[in-house]
Amino acid sequence: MIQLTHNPIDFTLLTESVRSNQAGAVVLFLGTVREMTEGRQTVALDYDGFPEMAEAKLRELEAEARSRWPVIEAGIVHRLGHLELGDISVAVAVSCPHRHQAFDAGRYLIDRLKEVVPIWKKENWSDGSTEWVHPGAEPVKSQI
Amino acid sequence: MIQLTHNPIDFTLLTESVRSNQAGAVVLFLGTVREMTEGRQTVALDYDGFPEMAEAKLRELEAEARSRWPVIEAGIVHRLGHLELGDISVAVAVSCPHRHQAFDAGRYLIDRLKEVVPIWKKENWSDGSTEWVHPGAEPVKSQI
Amino acid sequence: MKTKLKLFAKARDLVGAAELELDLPESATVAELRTALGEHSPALQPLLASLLVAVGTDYASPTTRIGGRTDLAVFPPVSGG
Amino acid sequence: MKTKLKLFAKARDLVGAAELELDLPESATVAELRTALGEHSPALQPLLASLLVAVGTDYASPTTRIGGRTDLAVFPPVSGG
Repeated sequence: MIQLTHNPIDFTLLTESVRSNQAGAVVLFLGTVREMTEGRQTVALDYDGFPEMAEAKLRELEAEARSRWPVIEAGIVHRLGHLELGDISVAVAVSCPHRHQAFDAGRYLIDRLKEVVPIWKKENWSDGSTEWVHPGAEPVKSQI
Repeated sequence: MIQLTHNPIDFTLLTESVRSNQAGAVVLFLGTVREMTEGRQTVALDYDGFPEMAEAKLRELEAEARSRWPVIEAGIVHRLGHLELGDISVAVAVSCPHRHQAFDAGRYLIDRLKEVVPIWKKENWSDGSTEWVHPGAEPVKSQI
Repeated sequence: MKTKLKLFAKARDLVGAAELELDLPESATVAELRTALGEHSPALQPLLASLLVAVGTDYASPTTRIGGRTDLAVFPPVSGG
Repeated sequence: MKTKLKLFAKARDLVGAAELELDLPESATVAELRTALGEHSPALQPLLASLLVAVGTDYASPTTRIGGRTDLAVFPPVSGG
């Protein structure tokens, strides 16, 4: 299951979709909206994405993981739009015969997702300002 | 949530129990009953445990994980009794501010669980034989 | 040649548009697109060096010819997850 | 002294009982318990070297005195997960 959605992520459904009699291990990763980042308080996040390319890249990442580990099933769902504190922004689920494979493949998928999948988040800080998060780009605060 | 249970494990409940606004990452690990092990076919597993000590050791493991990573919440549930193919035997959930902490803490908990928690599984092979799994002990097949 | 591109995230906000049309030679590469973007929208200057360019659903390489294409996308470093 | 212990998994099956009472000197350690177990239940011999001993809810160390205790447990290497 590769999906971008504006609705809350159903991690139970995603996890069930990767379970298999061939797998001894399932790893689920959830990214959730954290309140504090380096001493600053977030009240919400807005996620923007380039859906066609994001889905294509997620499929490539699944293929990469399958080429490296004996993945039985894998699924990635990323949410877009306005998220409140504690909401799930991304869910990655993977099943493998053995646990270290599942941990490695799951970590690989979320690490690579953060590097290559065209999705961006905008911080809504508690002081009322907003700020796109663009790692490595010169910080320019915008008030929108 | 530290628990031994004879009932099916509700991983949704466990995962929800570790979610927090202070966490940016949740990792859930599920151990599930795999059909094939080194070419042999399993039809079911029976888990035996020493409940008082197992629960004490699980609490110690949670404390160990908390001393090594900034764990927000952690939970471990292990099932005992008769499990069919695909059933969940163990669930470990952990939340941390950042994802690599959650992956490392989750992997540590399941790795250590397999080393020190007094729970044992008995294979029910497809040829009708049964066999306790005791890593490192001399293999003696029993027909029970 | 007419070259069409989508903009995302802060690049879209700074330009003030989700899509843009530039006139580029057919042989234009990412470097020339960057220059043209900076001239068209000076507000993009601080972001220019870090902007990524996609052709279709793939990242463009420095030698990819992009002049005249209509399936380009330009955006700053990603931050999903 | 009367020393009581629980047995689990294959150790329980080989002994044919979930609990056992042995007579051990107060100074007895894990090594002496092993010997006494092997004498009491010869079927345990193949497993004897790998058996683990717990006192209460903690693993016994080689020097833990276990004679006379009633909260012992003896079991083969664990395989949960």
